[in-house]
Amino acid sequence: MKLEGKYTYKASQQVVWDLFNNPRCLEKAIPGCKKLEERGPGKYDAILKIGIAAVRGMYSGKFEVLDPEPPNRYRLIGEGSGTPGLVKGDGIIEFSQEGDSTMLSYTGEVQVGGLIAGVGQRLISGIAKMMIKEFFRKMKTELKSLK
Amino acid sequence: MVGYRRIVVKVNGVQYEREVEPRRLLVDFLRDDLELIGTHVGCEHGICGACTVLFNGRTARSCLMFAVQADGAEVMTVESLAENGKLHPIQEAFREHHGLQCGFCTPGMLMTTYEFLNENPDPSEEEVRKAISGVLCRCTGYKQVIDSVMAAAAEMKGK
Amino acid sequence: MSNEDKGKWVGKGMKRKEDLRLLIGRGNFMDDIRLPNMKHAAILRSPYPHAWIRGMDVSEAEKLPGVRGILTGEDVEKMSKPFSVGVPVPPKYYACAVDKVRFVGEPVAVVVADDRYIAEDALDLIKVDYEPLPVVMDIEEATQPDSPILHDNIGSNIYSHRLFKYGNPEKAYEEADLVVKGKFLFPKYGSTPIETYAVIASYNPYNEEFVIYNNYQGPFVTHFLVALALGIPENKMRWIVPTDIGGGFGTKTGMYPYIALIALAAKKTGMTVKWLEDRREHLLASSTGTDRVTYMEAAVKKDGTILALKDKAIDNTGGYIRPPEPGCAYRSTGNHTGAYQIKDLDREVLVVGTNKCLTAPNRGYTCQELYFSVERLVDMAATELGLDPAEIRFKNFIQPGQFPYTTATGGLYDAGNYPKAFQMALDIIDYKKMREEQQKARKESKYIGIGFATVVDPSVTNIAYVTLALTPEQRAKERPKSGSGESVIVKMDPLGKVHVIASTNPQGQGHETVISQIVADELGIHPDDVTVSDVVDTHDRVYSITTGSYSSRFASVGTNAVVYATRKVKERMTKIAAHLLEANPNDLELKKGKFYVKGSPDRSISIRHVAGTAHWNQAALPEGMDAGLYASSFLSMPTSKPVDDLDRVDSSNTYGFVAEAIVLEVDIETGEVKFLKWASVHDSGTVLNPMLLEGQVMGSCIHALGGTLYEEFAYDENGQCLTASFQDYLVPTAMEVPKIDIGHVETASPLTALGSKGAGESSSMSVPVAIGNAIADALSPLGVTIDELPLSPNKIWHLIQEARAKKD
Amino acid sequence: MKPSAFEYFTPNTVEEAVGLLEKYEDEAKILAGGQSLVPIMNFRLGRPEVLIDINGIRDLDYIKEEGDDLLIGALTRQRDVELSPRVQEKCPILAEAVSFIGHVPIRNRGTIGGSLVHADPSSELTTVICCLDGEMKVVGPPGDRTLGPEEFFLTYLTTSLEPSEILVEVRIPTLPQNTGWSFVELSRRVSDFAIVGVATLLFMEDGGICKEARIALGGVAPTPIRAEEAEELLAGQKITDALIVKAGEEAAEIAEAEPDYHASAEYRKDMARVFVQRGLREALNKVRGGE
Repeated sequence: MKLEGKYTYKASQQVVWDLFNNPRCLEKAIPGCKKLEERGPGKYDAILKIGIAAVRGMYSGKFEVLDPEPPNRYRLIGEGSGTPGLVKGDGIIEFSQEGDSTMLSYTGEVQVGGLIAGVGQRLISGIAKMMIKEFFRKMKTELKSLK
Repeated sequence: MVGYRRIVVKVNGVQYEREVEPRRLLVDFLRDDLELIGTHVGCEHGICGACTVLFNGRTARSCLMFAVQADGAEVMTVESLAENGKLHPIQEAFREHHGLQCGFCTPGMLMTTYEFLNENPDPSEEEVRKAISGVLCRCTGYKQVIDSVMAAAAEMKGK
Repeated sequence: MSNEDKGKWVGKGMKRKEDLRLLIGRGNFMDDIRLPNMKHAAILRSPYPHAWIRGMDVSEAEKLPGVRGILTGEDVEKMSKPFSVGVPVPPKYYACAVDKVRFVGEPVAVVVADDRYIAEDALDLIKVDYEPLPVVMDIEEATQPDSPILHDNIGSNIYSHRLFKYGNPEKAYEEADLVVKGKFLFPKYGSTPIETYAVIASYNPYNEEFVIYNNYQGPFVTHFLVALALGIPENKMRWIVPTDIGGGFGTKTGMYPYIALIALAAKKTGMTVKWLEDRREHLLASSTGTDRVTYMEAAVKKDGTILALKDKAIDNTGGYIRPPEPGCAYRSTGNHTGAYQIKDLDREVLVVGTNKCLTAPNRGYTCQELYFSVERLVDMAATELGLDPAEIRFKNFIQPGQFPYTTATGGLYDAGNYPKAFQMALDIIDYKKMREEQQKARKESKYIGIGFATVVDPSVTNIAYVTLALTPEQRAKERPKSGSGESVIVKMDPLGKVHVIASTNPQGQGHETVISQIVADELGIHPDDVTVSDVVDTHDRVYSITTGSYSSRFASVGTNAVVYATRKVKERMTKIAAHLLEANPNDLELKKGKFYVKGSPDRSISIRHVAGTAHWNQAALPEGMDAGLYASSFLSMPTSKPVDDLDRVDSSNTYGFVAEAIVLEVDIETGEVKFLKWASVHDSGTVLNPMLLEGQVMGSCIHALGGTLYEEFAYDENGQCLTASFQDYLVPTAMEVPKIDIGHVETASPLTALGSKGAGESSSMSVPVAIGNAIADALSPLGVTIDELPLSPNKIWHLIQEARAKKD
Repeated sequence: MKPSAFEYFTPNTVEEAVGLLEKYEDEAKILAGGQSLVPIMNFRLGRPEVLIDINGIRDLDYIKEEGDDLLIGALTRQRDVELSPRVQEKCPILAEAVSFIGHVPIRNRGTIGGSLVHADPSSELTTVICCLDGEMKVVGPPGDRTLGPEEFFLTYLTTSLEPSEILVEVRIPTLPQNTGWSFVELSRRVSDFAIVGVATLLFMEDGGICKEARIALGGVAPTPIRAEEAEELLAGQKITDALIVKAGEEAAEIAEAEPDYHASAEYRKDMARVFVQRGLREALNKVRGGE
C-alpha cells in the first residue's frame, strides 16, 4: 500500500535531521520497539513487540538509511518478520525548513505478508497508517526531550 | 498431567469426566476425546457453522470454545436427535426434502434448526433463510434445506 | 421386465439411502477414521510468493516433545520425482518446495507429531531463510519476455501454447457485415467444499507398500501420477476412500500432491500419518479454477447470423502446472461454439504461470470461462445490430432436427431441443412483460436488467482432450489416448438380494440411491433389496484412469455401467430359470420377483430360487455357466476417440443444455444487485431422480452465483493472498440465494442406456454470464459494460462512476 | 488452526479478575464470549500466555433499569440484549443494532462487553453506543471510572482500558417517546463486517421539529464517529428530504475511510453518504409512524 504524509516539527532542519538519525530517539518512537542496535552507519537491527488487540507478536527487523543527503532527504528501507507475518517498507523522507519549523514529508510503500495479510486484510491499511502516525507523533515528543 | 484441568461435562445426557489441556477446542474434545464424530469441523474460525452444537441449550460454535469452558455445562450434539431408532422430525424432513447432499454441514444445519424451531415454531420462509444463514453449504444451494426446515416446522407444530 | 415394473423407481424422487447415516452423525468421513498409532501432520507454508529457499533449520522443532519427525524439501527431492505433466517442457513440481517457493502457502516442510496442536507448535520453531524474488501476478504480463520467470528450466512463464483453425474463418470474415470484439477477464474462484482435503498414509518398508486413505474424487489419472512420483509400481500403492466425502466439485482432484507428501512423511517417520487440511491452508494452497483473459471476436451478418469466432485465451495455472492441467485450456474444445451453428474458428490458447495458488477443475471446469466470453459477445452483437438478445440466440441455435450434430471442433452433440428449452425459460420469466417493466422502471430511474445464457453442458470427458496440448506432429510420436469408461459389478446373493460394487466415488450426489433405483427397475425388485458400496479401494475395485466422480460422469457413463452389468446378471438369471423350467430363455418374462413362461402362468420360478441355485446347487446350472451370480460392466463410450489430425475431438460424450434467464435490479447508489426473477431450464436427458436433480441444479446455480458476485481468490500486487479466511472468501449463505424456477426439457441421449446426461455442473457454466449479461443490460443506459467478474457492489459502483466520468 | 498453549484462570469475582490482570498485565487476555478472540487464537495471530475466563462472574450478566437509563452487565450475551423486551421497548435501536452481529450462535456466546472492548471500527455495537452516548464503567486496581465513547474508543481495536482494568457495565439512555431511530448497514453478505454502519436518532418536538439529531458512523474511521456537522444541520429543523440529502453529504465529509479488498476508500466514503441518508429517512418514517 502507498503511504504519504507531512509533519511539521518546531526546530531547525538540522536539528530535525539529527533527530531522525538518532537511534535512541528512533528506538523510543518506533511503535513497539524494544531494542534498536546500530550495526553499521545507518544500519539498524530492531526487535519490535507489536500488539493490536489480541494480535501480538515479536518481530525482528532491519532498518537501513540509504542515499542520505543531509539535511534534506534520505531513503529508509526496513523489513521485519515475526509469527503474525512479514512487513517490508521503503520510503523517502524529505526535510525542508519553513520559517522556524521544519516540514517533513514522506512517501513510501508498505508491504504486509504472511498470515496477517491473508486473514487480516480488512484492517491492515488503517492500522499501518495509524502506526506511522504514531511514530511521527512520538518523534515530536522526542524532539521536546532533546531540547 | 501438568497444565491439564479436570472437567465434568454432560453430553447428550451422559456425564463425562476428563482431563483436558486448556487450549483444547471443544469440538476436538467432542470428536476425539468423546468419539462423538457427528459434529464436523469446517473452518475453525466460526464462519461455516458445521461444528454448531447446543451449549446449555443454545447454539454455539464448538470451534470457538475451549473444552475447559464446558466444565459443568450440558452439551447436545447431532447424535442426540434420533432416539430409539426413530429419526427426529427435523431429520425426517431433511430426508424427505433432500436437505442434504454430502452431509458435511448437516450436523450444523440440524442443530441450528433445532434451536430455531424451539424459539420460532411457526416461521416464515424468510425467517428460516435467516436462521440457517449461519451455516454454509456448498452442495444444495439451500433451497431444499429451507424446504426441509419449513416442513419440519409444519410437522412439529402438528404434533 | 413387464411394463408395470418399468420405470417404477427411476424417474421418481426416491428418498436417499445415504441420509440414514448422515443425518444421525454416523457418516464416515476422513476425519472420522482412527487408525492405530496414528500421528498428526502440520505443514509449514511459504509466506512469500516467490523466493529462493537458502536454508532451513529444523533442529529446534525436532527437539519439541511429541514431535516424531520432520520432512523437508530436501527429503522430498531425494525420495521422489517431480510430477509428470503433458506439456512440452514440464516444470519441476514436487509435493513440496525444493529450492524455491512460487506461491504463498506452498508447502516447505511437514512436521509429524503426537497431535495437531504440537505439530503446529513445532512449525513455529522451524527457521527458513528465504531470499525474496520479484513476482508476476498479472496473466498478460506473465507472457512477456521481461517478466520474472518462475521456472528457469522452461525459460518463460508459458506452460502451453497452441494455435487452432477449424473451417475457413478467413472466408467467413469476408462474408461478415460486422465484427464484434471484446476482452474478458474471468476471476479465480473455487469450490471450497466444507470438508477440506485429508490424507492418512502409512508405509510398510518390508513389502514397500503404501496404504493411503484420502477423500480424492477418484483414482483418476492421478493414482498413476503419484506412483510415478514416488517411484513405485501402482500396485504397491493402495488408495482407500471413505464412504462419505464432504463435497468435491472438482477441487478435490487437486489433492494428489498432498497424498504424495503425506506418504513421504509416513515413509520417513515410520508412522501412520494423518493430515487434515485446515481452512486457511485450503484457501491459500489447495486448488482453484483458472483465471483467464480472453480476447474474443465474432464475425456476424446483419441478420444476426454468427459466422465465425476468433479468440485468444490465456489461462493461469499459478506457480506450477499439474494434471489434469493444461486441461483448463482444452477441456471444452468440442463445445467451443456452444449452442450455435458456427462453422469457422480461429483459436489461440496459452496456459501461463504466475505466483498464485495452483489450479484444478472447479465445477464447470472452464466452461464458465468459455461461455462468459461467448455469451457476452452474443449479447454485444445483438446490441450492435439492434437485435433482441433472445432473437439472436434463436437465430443461431442448432435445430432439433440436426442431432446428432458434429461441431466444427469435433464435438458430437447427442440430442437436444435448444429452442424449446430457451422458450420455456422466456415463458417462466414472462419475457415480454419484463421488457415492458424494464422500460417503465427506467423512467423512474430504476435499473432493471434481463440476462440470458444458453449453453451446452458437456459431461463425461474423453481423456483424449488432454493431448490437445501437443501439436498433431508431437501427438503422432506418442501413443494415442482416449476413453471415459466406468466400472460396476453387480452380484446377487443366495437370497436374491443385490450388492452393487461401484467406484464412481460420489461426494454427495446420491449415487447409492440412484443405483438402487436403476437396479430395482431392471430386476423388478425393491430398492431396499439393493445394497451399494460406492467407494474406491484401488486394491479391490476394478478401475481405470478414467474412474471417479468428475465431469458429471455418473448420470451417463456410471448409469450405463449399472444398467449393463445388471442386465448381464438378469440374462444369466433368465438362462438359469429357463434351464430349471426347461423352457426357452426367450419365452421367459420377469414379473413381481418371478420368472414366468409366457402364456403359462403356472410355470414360474422365483428370483430367490434362481439365486439360491446359482450359489447352493451349482451342479444344476446350465452347462458351462460360471457358478454364483454376478456380472460386471466396464465400457467406455464408443464416441470417446482420440484427437484427430485436424485437432478435432469429441471432448465430452454427452451434451446437455442449459437456458438461464435472469431478471435483476441494480441499485446504482450502492452497486448492489437484487434478483427479481430467475428461470433455469435444463436438458439433462431423461430425469433419473427429480429431487436429486433439483439439488444438483440449485447447487450449481448458487456455486456460480458465488463466483459471479461474491467469491474470489484475491491477491495484492505483491503476491499476497488476501482471502485466506471465510471472512474474506465469501461463500454465499442462504440469505444471498434468490428464488429460482427450474424447468426441464428431456431429450433422451441415444448414447446412454437410460437416456440420461450429466447435470452436476450445468448452471455453474451459464450463471456467471447470465448475471453478467443482466447487469450489463440494466446499466446500459449509463454506458456501463461488463467484461469482468466478480461483480461486487464496490466494483459495480466504480464501473458506474467511471462511465459517468467518461460521459461528462 | 489450533491455538498455542496458555495458562487458564477462572475468577469468580471482578476483584479476582483485576488481580490476575495486575499480575500478568498484557500477557493476559480476558476471555468473555470469545467470538473474536478465539478465531484470532486459532489462526495463531494472537498467542496470549494467560487467559482469564470471566464467564464465571455471573453477576456481570444483567439488564436493568435505573432512572432513564438501561444498565447492562458486560457479560450479558448479545442475544439476550437483542431479545430483551425491556431493551426492545426502551431502546429498540440497541436491539436492532445487535441483531446485525454475526449469526445467532455467535450472539449466543458473544457479550456486550467483549464486543465493546474489542473496539472493531466496523462493530455495530460500538457504533450504536457512540450514537446513544452510552457510558462504559471500568474497574481497575485503584477503583472504577466511567468513560464516554470518545474517551473509551481510541483507535483500531484499541480502547483506553489500562492493562489491569476490566469493563463491567454499560449505561445506556433509554429513548424518549417521539424519537425516530434507525440502524442500517452495508455489508457484503448479511452478517459480514459492515462496510458502513449507521445509527441515527432523531429527537422530535411537537410540530415535527427535530430537537436534536444524532448520527454515528461505523467502518469509516479508526473508531465509530459522530457526524456532528450533519447533526447540527438537522437540529431545530423540520426535516425535509433536501435536508437529509445535505446531511448525508456532510456526514461523508468526515469519513476517513481506508480501503480494503471489499471496498475502496472512495466507495466507503460514498456509502457513508448513502447510508446516512437512508438511515435518516428510515428514522423519520418511524417517528412519523410511516413504516
